[in-house]
Amino acid sequence: MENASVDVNQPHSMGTTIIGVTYNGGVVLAADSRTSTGMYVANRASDKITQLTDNVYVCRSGSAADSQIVSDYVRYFLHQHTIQLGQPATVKVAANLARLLSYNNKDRLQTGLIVGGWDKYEGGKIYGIPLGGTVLEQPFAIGGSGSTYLYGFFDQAWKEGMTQEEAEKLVVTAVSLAIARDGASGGVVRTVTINKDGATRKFYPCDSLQLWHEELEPVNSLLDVMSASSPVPMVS
Amino acid sequence: MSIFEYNGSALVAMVGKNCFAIASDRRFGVQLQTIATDFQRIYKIHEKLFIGLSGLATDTQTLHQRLMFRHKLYELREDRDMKPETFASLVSAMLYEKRLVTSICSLTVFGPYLCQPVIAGLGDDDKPFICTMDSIGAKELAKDFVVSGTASESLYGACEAMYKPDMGPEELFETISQALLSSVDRDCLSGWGGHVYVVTPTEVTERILKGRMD
Amino acid sequence: MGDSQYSFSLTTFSPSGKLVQIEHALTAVGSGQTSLGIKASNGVVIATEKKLPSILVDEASVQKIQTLTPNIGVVYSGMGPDSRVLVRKSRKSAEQYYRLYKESIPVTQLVRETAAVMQEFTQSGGVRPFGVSLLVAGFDDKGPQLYQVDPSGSYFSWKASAMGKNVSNAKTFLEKRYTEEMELDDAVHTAILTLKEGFEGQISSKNIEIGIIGTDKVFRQVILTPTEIDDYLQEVE
Amino acid sequence: MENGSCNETFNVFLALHRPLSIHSNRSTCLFLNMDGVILGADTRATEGPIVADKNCEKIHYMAPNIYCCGAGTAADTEAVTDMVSSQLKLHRYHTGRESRVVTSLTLLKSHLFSYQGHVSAALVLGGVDVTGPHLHTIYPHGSTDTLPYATMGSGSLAAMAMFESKYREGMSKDEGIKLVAEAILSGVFNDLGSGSNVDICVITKGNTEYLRNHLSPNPRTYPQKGYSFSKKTEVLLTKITPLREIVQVIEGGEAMEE
Repeated sequence: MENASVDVNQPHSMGTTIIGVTYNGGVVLAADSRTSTGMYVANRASDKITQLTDNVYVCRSGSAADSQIVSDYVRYFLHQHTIQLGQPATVKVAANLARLLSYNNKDRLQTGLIVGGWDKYEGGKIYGIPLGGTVLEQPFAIGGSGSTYLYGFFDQAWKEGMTQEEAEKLVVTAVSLAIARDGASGGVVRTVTINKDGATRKFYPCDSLQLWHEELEPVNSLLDVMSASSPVPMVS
Repeated sequence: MSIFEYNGSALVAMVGKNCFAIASDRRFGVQLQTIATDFQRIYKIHEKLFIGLSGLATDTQTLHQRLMFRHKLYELREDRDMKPETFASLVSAMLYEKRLVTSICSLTVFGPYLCQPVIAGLGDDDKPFICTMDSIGAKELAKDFVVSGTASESLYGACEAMYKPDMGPEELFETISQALLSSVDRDCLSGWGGHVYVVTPTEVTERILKGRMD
Repeated sequence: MGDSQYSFSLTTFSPSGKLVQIEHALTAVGSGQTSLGIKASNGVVIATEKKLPSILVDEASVQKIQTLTPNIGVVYSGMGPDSRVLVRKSRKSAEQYYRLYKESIPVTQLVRETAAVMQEFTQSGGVRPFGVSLLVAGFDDKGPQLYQVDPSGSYFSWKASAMGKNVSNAKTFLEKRYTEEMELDDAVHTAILTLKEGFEGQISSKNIEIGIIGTDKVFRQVILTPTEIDDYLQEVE
Repeated sequence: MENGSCNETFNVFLALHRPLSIHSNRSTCLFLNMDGVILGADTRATEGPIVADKNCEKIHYMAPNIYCCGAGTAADTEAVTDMVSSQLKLHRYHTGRESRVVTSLTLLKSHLFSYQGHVSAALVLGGVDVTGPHLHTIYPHGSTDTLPYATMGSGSLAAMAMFESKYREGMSKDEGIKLVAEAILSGVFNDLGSGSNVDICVITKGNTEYLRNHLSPNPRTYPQKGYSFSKKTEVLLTKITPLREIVQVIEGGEAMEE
């Protein structure tokens, strides 16, 4: 096992692209679906958008084990909170719980989260919770290894007061851009849209995504690569 | 050098027809220095149950003492001898106990027993049972033979070639002795004679073998 | 029990040398519902009456006979809540034994462990003895076995025994009916007959519980369907 | 793993423990037409480069309706599955219901997470419960995945290649067994850490079939005649201890006085 690339004993982690954006009336969260151990894709269809309550979801990045346990705890606390309060928890409460866990255990956790949702008091909200346990209320948040490719894109493409359709189109475009450039992101695009009417999950298979510069058409058989016309797959 | 090779050892057990044999070398050394050539590595648990402990001698002796204690306690409490399978599970549980203590603490806590046991016994209906495990108690059951110690690699080879099923006590003794002696001849850290027990439903035969003394 | 405020034992000797708390516990058992067990040549049966405080209680929610391990079952007389504590502890120690030896716990060992817990509660600080007696039925390498364990922590092996409200009548009846050669089927029959002795009201499949273990070494609780118990009762008439 | 791709301390740790590493491909599961799960594993256990056991069992019992394939350090997979199966059993006694796969999953992942990857068990958990068939993978650090087919261990790449090319939704039981066996075989023949036989476990609603050594492509052979040793072993000392006969004491005649 000279090549550490397929060392299955490496921590299972999500080199990831995760995104949360607000639009007028709600939020959209999006993520790719690749989970890797070193260079091996351990799961090509994972779901990194996890439900916390009916109206709050979280996008997970970093160590899979850590992000799962944090979201499990946040979900548990939110359920308790919801019962005690007798009404749905706000997004801010969810983000603050996630922050507390991240902050109090920051030396043991390797996870960055984006909490997003809708509540009747503040409408759609996105909170970014990066590594150390800071919480940032943002109009849009991007995270994971793929996010480096997206900062400029978002500065240019994100607009105040988008419609739901515009927002959904934006995040799918963004994730597909990151998938194209980031080796640790890949697979399909999963989204959830949360607004006053509840949450709607959507799934965009890889063959439905737009092709970017020098990207190849998805093929079912490698033999098809040989007969592809353009762009030229391999120039010898 | 691995701490498992500090004292040197060779252990092997084989199954025959309604009988089994367990054999060890007799050397006790400290690295390359030979200290004693009449070292006892195989211990009797009860008449039809033996355990051989290879690895770091100090740990094998401690483990042996604890095992004798647990077995005596069991005998008093349950008024019966332990079945070989039961004893193997006990050894496995005692070894694994030490695994978790070490792995959670960042401080150096007493680690696992640095030894690899070989267990051989006759169970109910005089069915032979042999098994070995690693230092943290992963049981490995075999139908034919098991080996451990610094000479284990050569023992694997010798036993693979020499073993055949359903041997009688005499043939079993010859096979295990030849396998042991030829293997320890290729291991600097074990040898100096052999110690063989052949156990049948009616008697235990203990033999001291002559081997190379170099 | 350490430094607790209640670190003294509530069970202390009276000047006459008795442990009154234990005697009270036995009284609690004596006023409990009748349970009995019979060891047959090829198995054991344990049975108990299940009288509910009101007809409004759903009888399906009450289980007086419990399984401890696949081959050991138990029934109690006395205080139900106390029995559940013992059942939980016994199951746990049976499971610990199994994890250590990869072999199911012998009946005697489980009884000894359970009795040790009951004894501990007669000597520890801040606790009271259990208000139950147990009948433990099991089948292992040593054959069918029936044990009774009392609040003091003492235990005996029985050929047949009874406890609870009707203990003396039931024991007299069992002494009359018991034979060494009795087989499991006869034992079930005898168990039902014994329960019927001094049973207040009409006996039915809903107000008794039966557990058996035979040579297959699998303890089954309430194996008899209402119709089957009714059949046995029919034979009784 | 032992050869230098990890840091010094970790190397020492391994040398000390000499874990019998089970590196293998254990793989799985197809949500069958008939609503079931199929688990598979090879039967080789290794200790460094040595084959320590040619026919070990890597599909562990969790509950009557749940089984678990284990890769990684043999002692850990065995201990962790045994521990959880005992917890499940006590839980079944208390609830009087069939165990659920998610319960096992949560118990396993929380144990593994609390040891931060030091308990090196990589598991494929499969079973059928009241909510249907389930298949999960659990990594040593405590993360879990839920998939229609999954592989773990050193042979996982070879096995996954088979699944990726041949898996279809809604396969029948026989098709499923065939595919899982093929996936394991690809590990047996192409991965050095996997070998010997194929074990299969098929779990469907209300029924579990454990097919121990379903395939034996590498049967054990023994020499027919064996060796004849020209020179007998030289024995210095022989001691024969006759074992005490187990005498049945038949009571009769004079009774013992008390």
